[in-house]
Amino acid sequence: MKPESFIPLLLALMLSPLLPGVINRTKALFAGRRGPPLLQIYFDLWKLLHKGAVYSRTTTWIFRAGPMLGLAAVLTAAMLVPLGNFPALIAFPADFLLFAGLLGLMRFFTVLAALDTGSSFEGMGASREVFFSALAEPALLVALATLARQAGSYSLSTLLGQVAGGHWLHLGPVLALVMIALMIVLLAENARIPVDDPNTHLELTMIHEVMVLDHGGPDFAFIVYGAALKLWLLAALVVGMVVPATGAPGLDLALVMGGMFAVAVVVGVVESVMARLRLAMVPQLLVGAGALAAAAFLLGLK
Amino acid sequence: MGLLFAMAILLLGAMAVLALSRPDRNVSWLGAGSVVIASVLGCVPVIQVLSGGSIEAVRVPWPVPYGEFFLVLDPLAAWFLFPTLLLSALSAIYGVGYLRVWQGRRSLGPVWFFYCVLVLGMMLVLLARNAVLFLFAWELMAVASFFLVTFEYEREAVREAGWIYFVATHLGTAFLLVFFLLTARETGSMDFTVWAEKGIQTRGLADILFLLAIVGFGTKAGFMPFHVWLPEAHPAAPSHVSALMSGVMIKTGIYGLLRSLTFLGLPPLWWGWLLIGIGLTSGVLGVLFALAQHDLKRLLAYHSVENIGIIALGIGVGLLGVSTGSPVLMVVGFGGGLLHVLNHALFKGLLFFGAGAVLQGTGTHEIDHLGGLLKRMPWTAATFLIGAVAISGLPPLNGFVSEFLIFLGAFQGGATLGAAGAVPLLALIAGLALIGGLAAACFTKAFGVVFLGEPRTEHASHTHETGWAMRLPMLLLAAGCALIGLFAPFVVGALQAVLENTTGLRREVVRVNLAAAAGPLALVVIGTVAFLLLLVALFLLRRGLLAGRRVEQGVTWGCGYVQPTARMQYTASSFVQPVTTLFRWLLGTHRRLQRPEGIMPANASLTTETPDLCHGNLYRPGFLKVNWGLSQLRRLQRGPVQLYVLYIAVTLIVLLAWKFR
Amino acid sequence: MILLLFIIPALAGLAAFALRSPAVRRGLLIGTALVHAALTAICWQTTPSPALGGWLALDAAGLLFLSITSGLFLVASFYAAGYLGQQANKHITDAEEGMLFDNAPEAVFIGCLLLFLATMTLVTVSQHFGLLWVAVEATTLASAPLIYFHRHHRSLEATWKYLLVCSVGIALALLACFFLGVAATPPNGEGFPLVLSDLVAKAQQLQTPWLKAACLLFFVGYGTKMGLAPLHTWLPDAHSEAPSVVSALLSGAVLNCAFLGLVRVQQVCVAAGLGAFGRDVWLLLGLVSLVVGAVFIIGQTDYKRLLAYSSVENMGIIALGVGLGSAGAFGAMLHAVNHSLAKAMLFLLSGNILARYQTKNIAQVRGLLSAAPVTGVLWVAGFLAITGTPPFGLFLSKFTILKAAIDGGRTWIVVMFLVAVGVIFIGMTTAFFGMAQGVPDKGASKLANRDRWWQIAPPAVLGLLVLWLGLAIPGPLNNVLRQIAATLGDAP
Amino acid sequence: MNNTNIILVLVVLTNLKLLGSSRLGASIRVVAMQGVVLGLLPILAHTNELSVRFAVLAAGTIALKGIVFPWFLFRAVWEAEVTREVEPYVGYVTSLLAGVLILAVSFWMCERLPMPETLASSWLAPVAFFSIFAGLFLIVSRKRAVSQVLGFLVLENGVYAFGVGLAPHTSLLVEAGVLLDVFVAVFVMGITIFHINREFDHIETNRLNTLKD
Repeated sequence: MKPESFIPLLLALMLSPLLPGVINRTKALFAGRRGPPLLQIYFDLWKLLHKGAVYSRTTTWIFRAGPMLGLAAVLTAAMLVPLGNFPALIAFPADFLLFAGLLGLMRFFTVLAALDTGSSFEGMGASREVFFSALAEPALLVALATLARQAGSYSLSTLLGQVAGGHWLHLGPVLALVMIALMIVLLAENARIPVDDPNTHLELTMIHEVMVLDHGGPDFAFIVYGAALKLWLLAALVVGMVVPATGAPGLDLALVMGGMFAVAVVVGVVESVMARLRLAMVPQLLVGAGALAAAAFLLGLK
Repeated sequence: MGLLFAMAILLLGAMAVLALSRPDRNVSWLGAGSVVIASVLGCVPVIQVLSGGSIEAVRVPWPVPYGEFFLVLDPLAAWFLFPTLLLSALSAIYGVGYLRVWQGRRSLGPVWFFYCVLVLGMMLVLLARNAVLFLFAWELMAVASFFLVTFEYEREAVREAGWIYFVATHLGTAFLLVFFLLTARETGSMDFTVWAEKGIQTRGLADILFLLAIVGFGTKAGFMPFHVWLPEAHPAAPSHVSALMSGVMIKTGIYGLLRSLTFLGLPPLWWGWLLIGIGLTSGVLGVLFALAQHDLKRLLAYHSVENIGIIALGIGVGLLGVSTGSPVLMVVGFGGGLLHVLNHALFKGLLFFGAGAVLQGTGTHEIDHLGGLLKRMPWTAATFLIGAVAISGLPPLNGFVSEFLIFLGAFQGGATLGAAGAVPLLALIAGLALIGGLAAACFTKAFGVVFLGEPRTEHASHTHETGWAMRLPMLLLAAGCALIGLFAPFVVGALQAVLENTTGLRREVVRVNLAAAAGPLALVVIGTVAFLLLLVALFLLRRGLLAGRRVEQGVTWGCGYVQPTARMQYTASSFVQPVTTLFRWLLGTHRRLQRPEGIMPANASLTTETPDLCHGNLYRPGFLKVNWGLSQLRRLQRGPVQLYVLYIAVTLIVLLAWKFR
Repeated sequence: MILLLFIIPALAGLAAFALRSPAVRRGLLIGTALVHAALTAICWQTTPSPALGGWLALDAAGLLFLSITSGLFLVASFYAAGYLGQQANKHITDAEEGMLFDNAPEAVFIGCLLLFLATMTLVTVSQHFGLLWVAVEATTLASAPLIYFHRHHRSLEATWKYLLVCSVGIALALLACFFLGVAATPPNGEGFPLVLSDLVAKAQQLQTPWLKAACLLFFVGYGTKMGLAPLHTWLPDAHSEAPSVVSALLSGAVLNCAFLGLVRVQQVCVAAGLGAFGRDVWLLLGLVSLVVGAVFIIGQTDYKRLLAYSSVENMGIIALGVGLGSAGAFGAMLHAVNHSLAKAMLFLLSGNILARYQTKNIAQVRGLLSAAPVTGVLWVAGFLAITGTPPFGLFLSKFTILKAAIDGGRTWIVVMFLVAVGVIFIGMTTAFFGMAQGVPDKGASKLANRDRWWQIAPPAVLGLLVLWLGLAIPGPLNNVLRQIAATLGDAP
Repeated sequence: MNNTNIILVLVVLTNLKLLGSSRLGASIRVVAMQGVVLGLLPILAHTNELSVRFAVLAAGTIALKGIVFPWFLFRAVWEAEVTREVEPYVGYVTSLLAGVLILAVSFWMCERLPMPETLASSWLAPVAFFSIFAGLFLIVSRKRAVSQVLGFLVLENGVYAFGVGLAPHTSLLVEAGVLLDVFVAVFVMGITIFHINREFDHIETNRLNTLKD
């Protein structure tokens, strides 16, 4: 376990709340507003952690455990994801399966916590969440399968690095397709436009936000932080595909961070220029992502 | 040989239960006791063999044509025997509690008699090495389970279900008859060991035999489209029987398939494709139909179809490995499939137990009538939750481990094989991912609607936790699910013997490849441990933060609506509505909608039901057509005696014309 | 010894006509049955010496069918005694149409029953084809009054059809005997008697054309009596209208007697090198019977007719077995034994059900298991037995026959066999479980007097026998079956 | 042209007559006559080896087929006071033509059988077949129970004629048995007819078909 393999984890823990800030800033820019400060999420977290809590009488321990389980899962997932060519803390063949599994676990309990309130709105959100992520799952794994075949290795830490180095030259189209697929998955998994609108004000149209309506205080802090981490990790996957290893650690780090924020900006741009899709259209988008990844795989067969 | 003792005990137990059976006498403990003792006795040799001990065999002449009482306990059989014995014992204990409500209303002798016979039949099926003995046991198993399914035969639905099950399994056996007899003709023996030695040399015949085995064993296992009996029979049966049937009995079909693969020589590529195709069909359709169900046990039944599909995927990967000569695929594929057999036995048993507890507490299967049970049945809820996480293939429980192996195989094959192997494996990856996601959706629905929120009807509001006889088996199975998750590498190591036995690879090769698969799992376990530690840490953190602050109770935020009622909660049907609408073309869900009318709408209702695809569109019409065709022929027996004498004359003339030259 | 086997029941039967007191008569019935069974048992120990210059002798086949007949009759006689006690001369309202009718005098019934036994015995022991014919025809005549025990128009109709159809058929068999006689007279030399052993010994000298003609006529003749489709037409009517105990004997014993006749013919054919010729006919008739059985069992509304058609089906299976050569013949013989036991059991039970529910309509019989537990359980067991489900004997015999078919590479026969058997299984499942399970209507439970021992014991005994044959086949029986099979397959 | 053939010709003629005759009474008489003729057959057929056996056989045959059965059937008809019509499905002329056809077929069929010279006449087999099929035809084509018994008798006669034709090889016991059986058969049928008549007030078997599927 090399020391630099702690870097991804630490960066994730520290900087992940920054990404939403960047996204919001970008959107504000497009909208011609000043927008919230970059560190807004940190402030929110701080405030929430110092609050008490209100629980519905309907709820049970599931409701209270949900946020903890979710956060624990995503934190564990953070140990599996490399950052650029800084390997992850835990790396082994097909570790992305555990990664996907942990995200699934997080979702599972968030959804249960939502259902625990007995509110029909949260039920609605939960239903959409599980359904869309069920469609996003194949896209993610097929994309990774394509990368694995190209890189000939099955561990995130190695395969992303190898893909980033070299393969782009002779496999440009394939990797482009994979990357688009991953981006769509990222948007869907993190409840961003065009799949979900994080700052709408009508519960009926929300997915992620409506699920956590009843949470408050430290629980909600866990949720917010978990969401930020999740965004960070998926962004790290995308970035890892493109940022090559230069050999100079400092430069690498700079590149990677740049990449991360670039992704955040892209998300922000997308959110500014696109409207949210009709819910009925979302499945087509996600299946489309899967199709792109599969096409990439087949093209890569040669 | 402990297993012989075990069988003897089962037989005695069956007889004793039947002899002592009275409507007013409780024979449950006698029946359950004999099953438990038998299982304990049986487990000893099983574990010995699995841990690389010597293979045991018994040969006694059996005075029936072509028959011989020939039993062998080899690792493959042992691997299937272990869950069988385990779940049989636990279901028996559970049954004692479950059947208590029938005490006095109905003589419990028969149900325990058939329970013992069923267990006996399953043991014989797994041990038999003589075709006649195997078929004998196979049918014994079917008959016993049929009578268990129709335990509540006063209800029309139960009779219908039992009928469908009995016919389906019997027709499946017809294919097995042909399969065995053709093999016997080819090898000139009725002896599995001889079959395995000689193998089928002629290619075409082997293909036919393979298809016969797929249909024959697939009917029992529940491959789409031969699964029709499962969603009927499991809800009809008493829950401990559903658990046993769904948990282990249908696995005898998988066992049979694996066993027959050892007779059929080198498989061509398309066998693997076929199995992967079947696996994907069963998996995806199974979970989709499960999503559309409102009946808890029917939902679980469809999940059995799904999990059988996952097992088939594993076997398919293994077969691809055999035909492409890649030991790693063989080991990981077969290994994943076999491990999933064990895992599914655990969590499906657990879930059916939970469903039974709910049924007994509330008196209904209808998911949409339930809700808020977690407060009233904390134990059941907790164990059911564990089962739900496990069956959704999520870490850190056992379901994840076996699916991990299958995925691993798929990824490695997908990365190394040529198109012929890689493309099906890609389909497998996408399919298995989809299955996992939908399964999670299905069980968030099941657990969420049944155990969380507020009670939707009276059924749910007056209920109670179950007694210990029913609680204990659930706890043990839940523990099992967790332990396999935590000790995955060791469990995988235990596959060593059975994999040598199945793949016929050398010990060393198997060991190396297993180690290659166990390595990642070890790190998975480390991840799991990290996860648990983090969980504890967060728990402490949260407690610390909330300590001494205001923690209030309120009502759920109704988004401004002032008077929420329990009936406004999201129901199971509404929860899955996005899926059912997307797959409407496949599910063919019937909706009966009564729109609210007028300014003061009095009553409005929406009911949906999703009948089985094959049963509704394939089998029933087919049977009706056949029946109609035959009814046309019944004119022959019209009555007048002149006609009958005419038949004689005609027959005479025909025979003379045909044969008299 | 052999003569005793035949004469005792004959005399007892004649005596029964004369006897006055019913009690004595029934005693006589059971006593005779016991004695007959005992004699048969002795025959297993020591093969009796031939009588009438070898016309009467007991070979393996004869012994097998004699034992079936004797055993069934013994069991049935108990049932019959109890049955008659219940039916004792009173007006009976008819189940179907509700009109009153009387039964035939009991003396006639018992007398004919005993004569029936005598004639069947004669069939099993006679080695001379002429005598065999006489005996077979005699069984028809002796059983006709039994079928007409209930004196109402349906049973009358059944009797008439039975008489006419069987007599016509058997008349053809007589011609066949004469043809055999011609075949047995070589153009040059002097002819020899129609005794089986001689025919088999001198089979090579038989004149083929005449033998073939005789063979075909025999098939039509005895086939009618055996109930092979399309000659089976009398069977469902007779079985459904006769008292259940008689139906049991008809299905369990008479059909076998006719079958024995055909077995004799096949033995001669095989000896004469015409084995294949005969087997083709066996196969054809067997398949037709299977199909007819399937056609009429699906959607059958009358459970006694259902059982009757199942007899047609099983006779078809047996015919198939013989048609498949030596290995199949073994299965066929085993199947004959099993089928007799199972079918007799079921018919006796159908008697119980009829007595309780007063209807033969399947749809109107519900909840047997609740209304009459023992009968219900036996009824279900009988169903499992007759459909060839383990652990009952018919599974083994069907399996053996199927194996013979597959080893012979007879693909189409295998397919048709399995399809027909599958259809029949579906039909029977619906019928039987519809009757056994469910909730009994008030009528059945109102007269829910418990079944008497004579209603329970006989079928139970038969059921246990079938079960035993399913778990293990006793050595002596096995030897007998092998001997018969050897005479039916071409010498290798 | 030996005297066996004369008898056989007579048998053929009687059969044809039977096929063509419309009255029950007449038909019964014809059958009776056929019986007597057959009774003579053993004696005439085996003139060279006359023996007591044949005498007995002849006597028995004539007694039964010539006297007892007809008397019996007459009673049946008389008891059932119904029209004396045969009431055929198939018209008389057609029946006659069919008869001729059957005769032709029988002869053609027996071409294939090598006739042993022990057989009294080479016509024996064809005539036997003819009677048999004629009998079957009668049973199938007539409505009355009595006509069916008649048909059965004709069929029986055909078989019997053949049997007697090769008497040396069959034996008295068998023939006795045969006669006995036939006797009982007709007897039982007669009784049944009485009952049918009592139950239904008619003896048209085409109306007894309540038993069917």
